[in-house]
Amino acid sequence: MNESPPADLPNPLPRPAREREELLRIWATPRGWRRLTAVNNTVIGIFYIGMAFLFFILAGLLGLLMRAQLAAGDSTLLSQDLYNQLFTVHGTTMMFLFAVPAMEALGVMLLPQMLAARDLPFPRLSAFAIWAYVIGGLVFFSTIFYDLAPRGGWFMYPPLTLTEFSPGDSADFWLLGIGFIEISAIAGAVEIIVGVLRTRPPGMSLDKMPIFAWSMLIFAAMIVFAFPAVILATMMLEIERSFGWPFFTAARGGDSLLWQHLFWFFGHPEVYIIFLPAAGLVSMIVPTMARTPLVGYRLIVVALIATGFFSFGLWVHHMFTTGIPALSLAFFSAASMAVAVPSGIQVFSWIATMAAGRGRFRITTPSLFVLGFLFIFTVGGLTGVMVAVVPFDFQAHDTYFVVAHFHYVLIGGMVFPLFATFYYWAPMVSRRALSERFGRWVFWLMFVGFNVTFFPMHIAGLMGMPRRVWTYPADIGWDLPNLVSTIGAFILAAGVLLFVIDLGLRFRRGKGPDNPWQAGTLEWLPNDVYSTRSIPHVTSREPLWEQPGLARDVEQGRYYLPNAPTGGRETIVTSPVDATPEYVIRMPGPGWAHFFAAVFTAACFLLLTVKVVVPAIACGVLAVLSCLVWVWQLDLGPGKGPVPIGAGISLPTYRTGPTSHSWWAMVVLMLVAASLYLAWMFSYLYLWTVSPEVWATGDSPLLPGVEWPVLSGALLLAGTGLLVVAGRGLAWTRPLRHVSPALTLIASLCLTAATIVEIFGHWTAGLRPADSAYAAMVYLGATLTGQVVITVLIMSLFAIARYAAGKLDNVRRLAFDNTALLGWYGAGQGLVGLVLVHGFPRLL
Amino acid sequence: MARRWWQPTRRDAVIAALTLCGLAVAGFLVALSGVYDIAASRSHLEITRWFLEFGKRRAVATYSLPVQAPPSLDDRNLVRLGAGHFRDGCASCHGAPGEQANPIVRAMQPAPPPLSVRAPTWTAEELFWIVRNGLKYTGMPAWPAPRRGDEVWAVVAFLLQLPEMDAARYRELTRLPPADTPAVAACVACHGDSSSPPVSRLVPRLNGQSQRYLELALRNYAHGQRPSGIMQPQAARLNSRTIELVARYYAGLKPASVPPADAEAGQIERGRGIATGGFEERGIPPCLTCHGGHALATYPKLAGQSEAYIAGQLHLLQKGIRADTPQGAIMTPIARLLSDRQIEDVAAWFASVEP
Amino acid sequence: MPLLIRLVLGPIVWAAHFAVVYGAHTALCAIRPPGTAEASVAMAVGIATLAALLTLLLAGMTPGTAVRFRRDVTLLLTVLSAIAVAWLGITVLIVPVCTSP
Amino acid sequence: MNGVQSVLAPRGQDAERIATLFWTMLGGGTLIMLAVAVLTALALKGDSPGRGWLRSERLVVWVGIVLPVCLLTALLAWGLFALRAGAVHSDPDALRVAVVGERWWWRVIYPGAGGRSFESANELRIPVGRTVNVELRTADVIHSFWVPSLAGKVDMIPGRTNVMSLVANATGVSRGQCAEYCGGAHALMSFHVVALNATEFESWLAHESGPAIPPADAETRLGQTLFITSGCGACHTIRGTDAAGRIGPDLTHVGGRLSLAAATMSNDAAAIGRWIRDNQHIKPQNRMPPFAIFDDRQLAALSRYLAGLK
Repeated sequence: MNESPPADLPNPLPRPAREREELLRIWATPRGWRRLTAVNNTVIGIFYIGMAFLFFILAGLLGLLMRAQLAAGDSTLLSQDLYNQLFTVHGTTMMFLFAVPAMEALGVMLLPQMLAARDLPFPRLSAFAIWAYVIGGLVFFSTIFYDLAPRGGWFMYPPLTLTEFSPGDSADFWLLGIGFIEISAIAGAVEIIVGVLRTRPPGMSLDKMPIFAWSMLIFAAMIVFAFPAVILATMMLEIERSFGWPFFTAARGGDSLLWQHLFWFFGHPEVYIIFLPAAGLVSMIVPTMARTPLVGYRLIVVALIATGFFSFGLWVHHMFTTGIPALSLAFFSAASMAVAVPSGIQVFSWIATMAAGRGRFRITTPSLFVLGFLFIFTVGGLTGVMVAVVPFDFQAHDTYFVVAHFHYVLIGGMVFPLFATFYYWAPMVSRRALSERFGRWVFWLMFVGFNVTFFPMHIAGLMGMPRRVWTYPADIGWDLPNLVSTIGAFILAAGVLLFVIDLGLRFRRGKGPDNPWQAGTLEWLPNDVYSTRSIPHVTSREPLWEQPGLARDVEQGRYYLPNAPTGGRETIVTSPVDATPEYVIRMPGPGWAHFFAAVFTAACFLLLTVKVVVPAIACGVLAVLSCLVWVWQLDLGPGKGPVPIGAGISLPTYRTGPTSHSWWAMVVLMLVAASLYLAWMFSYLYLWTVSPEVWATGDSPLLPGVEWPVLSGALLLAGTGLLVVAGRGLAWTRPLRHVSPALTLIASLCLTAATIVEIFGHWTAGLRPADSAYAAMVYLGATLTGQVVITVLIMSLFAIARYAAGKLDNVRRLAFDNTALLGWYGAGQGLVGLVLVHGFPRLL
Repeated sequence: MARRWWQPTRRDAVIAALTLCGLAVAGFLVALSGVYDIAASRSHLEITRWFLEFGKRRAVATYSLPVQAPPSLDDRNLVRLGAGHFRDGCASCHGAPGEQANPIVRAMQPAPPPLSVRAPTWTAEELFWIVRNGLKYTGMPAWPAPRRGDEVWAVVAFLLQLPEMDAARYRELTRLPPADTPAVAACVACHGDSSSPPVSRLVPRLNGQSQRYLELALRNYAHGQRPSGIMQPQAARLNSRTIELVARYYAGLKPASVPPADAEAGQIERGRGIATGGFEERGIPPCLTCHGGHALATYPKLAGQSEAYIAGQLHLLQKGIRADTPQGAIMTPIARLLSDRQIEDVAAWFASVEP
Repeated sequence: MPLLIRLVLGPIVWAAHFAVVYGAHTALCAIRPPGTAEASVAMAVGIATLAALLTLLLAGMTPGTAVRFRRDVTLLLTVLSAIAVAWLGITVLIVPVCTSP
Repeated sequence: MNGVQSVLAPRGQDAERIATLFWTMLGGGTLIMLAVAVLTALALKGDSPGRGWLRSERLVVWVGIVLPVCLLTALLAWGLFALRAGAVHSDPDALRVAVVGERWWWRVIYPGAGGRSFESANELRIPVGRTVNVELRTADVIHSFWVPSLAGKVDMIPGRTNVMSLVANATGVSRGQCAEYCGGAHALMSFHVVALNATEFESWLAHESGPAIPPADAETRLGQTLFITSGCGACHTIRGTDAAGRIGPDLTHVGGRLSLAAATMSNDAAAIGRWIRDNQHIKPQNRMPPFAIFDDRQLAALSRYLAGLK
């Protein structure tokens, strides 16, 4: 921590004239209609947060309506049907359209500033995710106004949500809304993982990363493993609703509990996905207010990682009352205990940091929200341990006790830190800070309102009040706690309203005061649209405290990359552990293609939901075309050669293979696909344990002969081999080199054919997907592999087009390398699937 | 950068706005002066006529876009039902093959067109839209029961046959059979009597229904609680004495079934299962508990009724169109439990049994 | 990449142990006839727990890096994972196998 | 706190054990909360004597790791022992009753004499002190059977049969409610559990398994006729009459129950009349069609007939 800054700074003064103007021109935000094409993290990040906050307000208003209805027993203010829609949309919006996007938005906005990167590595991907989310989210929310909103609760348990019990389109709108958040969450995760690991400033090794970057890294990694489970579950539900494949229908070998397993395998980590970034934010604010480095930095990193893992062992926590064996419940109870420990570590690290400050801990509005968070979250954590004790959960499950518990955890653990964040980081993006005087009012109204609202719910729950009831008998003793809750809800809402007013009065886009809190991390360096003028060399966790003169030197351009040597947008890519500079990536600027890709993707899903098929397909094709136009503009090639960034270091501007950021992104995407496939394998084996009687056995006529999997496997292996040869072939001399793209195409056709053979084998054996849960799982597995190989096919056609256009050769070969990588993954997944689908029944 | 011709200046915008205001004022002054002649005794100016016709065509084309025709518009049951309504509701204004329109009507402006000539200028969907919604400023009324699209399609099915229809065929389709008493003549025209079956399988056979049920049905039709563009005008003409008379007449006739339709044996068997035992898994009660012989007199008996009528009514019930009467309110949620196939099955079984 | 995986080896062992124990319990109770699964489940859980604890002990003794931050993080994660594995293991001593709550 | 549906007013073995667990956890949790509050206050206060100890990683290791691990180990063990104690009792003397969740009411199936079971609805009567093993099934979506003052809840899941054991410690009425959201009128799906002493229970069971009381006067005879001719029997059973429908609740002894419509309204002739005519407003989306076809005289006759089926 006490290493001295390099004696000679990388770049000398004076800087050439017009260097800053050049940066301003390159990074300028488009004006007018072209503002829609903007991709810079500060611009779209604020838009992203704004949209997430809008959904918070909207869903909060629905909450107020529900509280109004429940203020007294036997009330008929709202109808039963409307109330059922309200709580469904409230929960769905808060979880999917507010909480996760708000945290991704903070990541998109804050991470590049904290890492002093010019932008995240895939700016258009962020923008695409945001637009898809905005359009899909608004459409989903508006269904509440047309009586079209889903009524199945945010957890959407089948069979209630199957067509038989939920006819019409309303349940499909839920699936639509969640589809968008799946897309944007995965896109965000790719962005954040690669961003945190590869775009840190030189010298910022893992142990010098701001805690927020650690928490976002864990956050994104958790998304990679948690979201695929819910993606698979929603696919299954939509397929069963549309085509009758019986995944969840007990009469044909399905099981409604499969949905619960998959949903909560996502849903429980989801709570920590929301909480960890918030905890990261608190770990940034507390040291600043205490004017001292965080006590127990290592312990907090451990706590974040441990939470990330242990939270995946909790999902049955939500299924304690479903009658699964007691010992299984005990496993999950034990894991619930394990996840409590890391939270304790963090709480006491913050208390220790508060005590460690040189002076007294500064009580500002952000500090108040942090302290409020500490109190509320501790209560929520303690009730969390209570409900983790299985017998008590038998009573508390699905009552208002649980409603109280998770609002303590989520509002305490996420919304209060978020408001602390608003007050703390507002000066970074607004010309004026938010009002401290208003801020105190906002805090106290929210803190008091929150506790008045949610504390009585513990009591109502213990008095026997179940969740999700639109009314209750007036003579059963629940009136008083409910009335108090309703009053509290309006106090809480008054606090939020006051915040909105403050925001309207004082928030103005622009450069605020430099470092008003005297914080130590890089986001408080002087910055502009291009982020910092030059990219600092970091030697400590709080560089602004430990490296005197850093702000001035950075602003004068004395550190790395003070200019734009390639003439476009770029930033430095460093190694993932030690952060040594590796190359300069050239990033795309504003563009329409990703915007239209988002619009057409949204339109495609929307039209499918209302079953307007032909225009939907047209939009889907347009979306794919937009994506192709978008990626065509990437991969700028090594044309600009190595460029100097200062200190005599010259970095290449092009990389392919395992050091390239696009390779990393592809690997993350493959992890997502692998999680999805693992979730499918779990489902296959799970349904077999539930209904072995519908499964094919070795001598069953429904199991295709061995020749089918052998043929399919041979095709997969052939595809794999051909891709290897095609990769070598790019290095061959001219006439022979033309074979390479042809081989790529043949390889992807082999993979496609392998999937077709697999499906056709089962079809000729007489198996139909709607017959039984076994059949449905078999066809779903092939469909999942089909998705991958179709993508490989499209990518290989794209690579061929690049080759024909002269944009693909042995050096400039990203398009091919990524195709091959996904091709190998697809072949591997296909082989694993063949072993399971054809091998497992033969073992029975 | 030079300004192109398509980039207007502020001056251009002001001129455009003033022009628009001037036109509006001029139009108002013309109306205020009252010089435009709206007498029906004279026809429109040719340009006005052309413009109105053009506007009408476009409006009908646009609004009929979402309309989807049922597959079987050449079904003779549909055509016969449409023919009966055409005779009573349309022919007096539009004329018919071998019949002139009423001379008073011919003095209307615009005059109701002869449909043998004009109907083929519209598509089936457009005809449906016109018959259901009527046309403003022409005297063409809307269908009295706007939710009964099924009835409107019957009229459309007839209109589609009209161009090729000669006077003899028209007379055959709309022949009024002799009735036992004049009071029931209008009813017998469609519903038949002891000697003749209903003119169409879409029209229920009334012989042997209870007097209470028939009276209730006629009152419900007359008051629009049971919506029907065909039955409401007929029932509204009857006073309580004639209602009783008609009801007693049909109640006194010996029950008779319609000629059997061709249904596959399995279908009838499945229908029997539902009608006698219900379908407990989906909460469907057995039909015969209420529609057999031992139930309240206000419940209809269904044995021997045609399959087309029963299925049609069940579909209406599913859509909630009959939910305004207490009886319909009971049946509506039950009908909604039935799948399309179950409706076919049950209807086929009832059509196959002797009353 | 391998370095990052080494960092979280402890929790990975925990996850593997959890998957094995939960999977074995569910599968054995589902397919074995009642009365015969108990012993095999208890044995499977016991063996898996001992194996996991042993792995964690070995992992704890060889942190695989001299960098203090990484070593500390690896060690503490191993300790927390060992506690979690032990908690999971003791359940089979108390709660009956394969029966409903 | 002392409601008929309260976790904190236990009247059954399981509920008592869980209440003890809860109060202990509440006490411990309160202490921990206070400790956190005090430590935070000390940390915020400029120069308190304990601040030096607070400011190091030692605090985190001892108070944030070691202490919680010890407490949680104890709590986990206790929870597991409580879980074992609450498992289904394989008591040979146990009464076996089946409860089937329907949208939005409860079908209750008792074992009758000679292995012939018979049905009731929306009310469970059990003997005090004897183990009752309740078989839980569903006819449609997921429901959850929950009587807070007797025991925790267990879900009813399509394709599965869950079993739970109830032991009532005292006679009296407890209220239960569906705890898993089941769509539509989920909020109005409650029931009563009446614990009787052994002799009362046996005589009640004998009466309940018998046929309905025949109508005694002209009005109730009219009521019975209306019940049959207006089709009620298509969905409801009244044993001893032609009404043998199995779609809705068995009404053989409906007049003897504590409530109507799954504990949504009181049980008397006037309420029955309102339910028949207006049930879609009383309990929206329930699956009984509204029967507004009766005049006042008919409705009174039908209601009195049903109310008299004690």
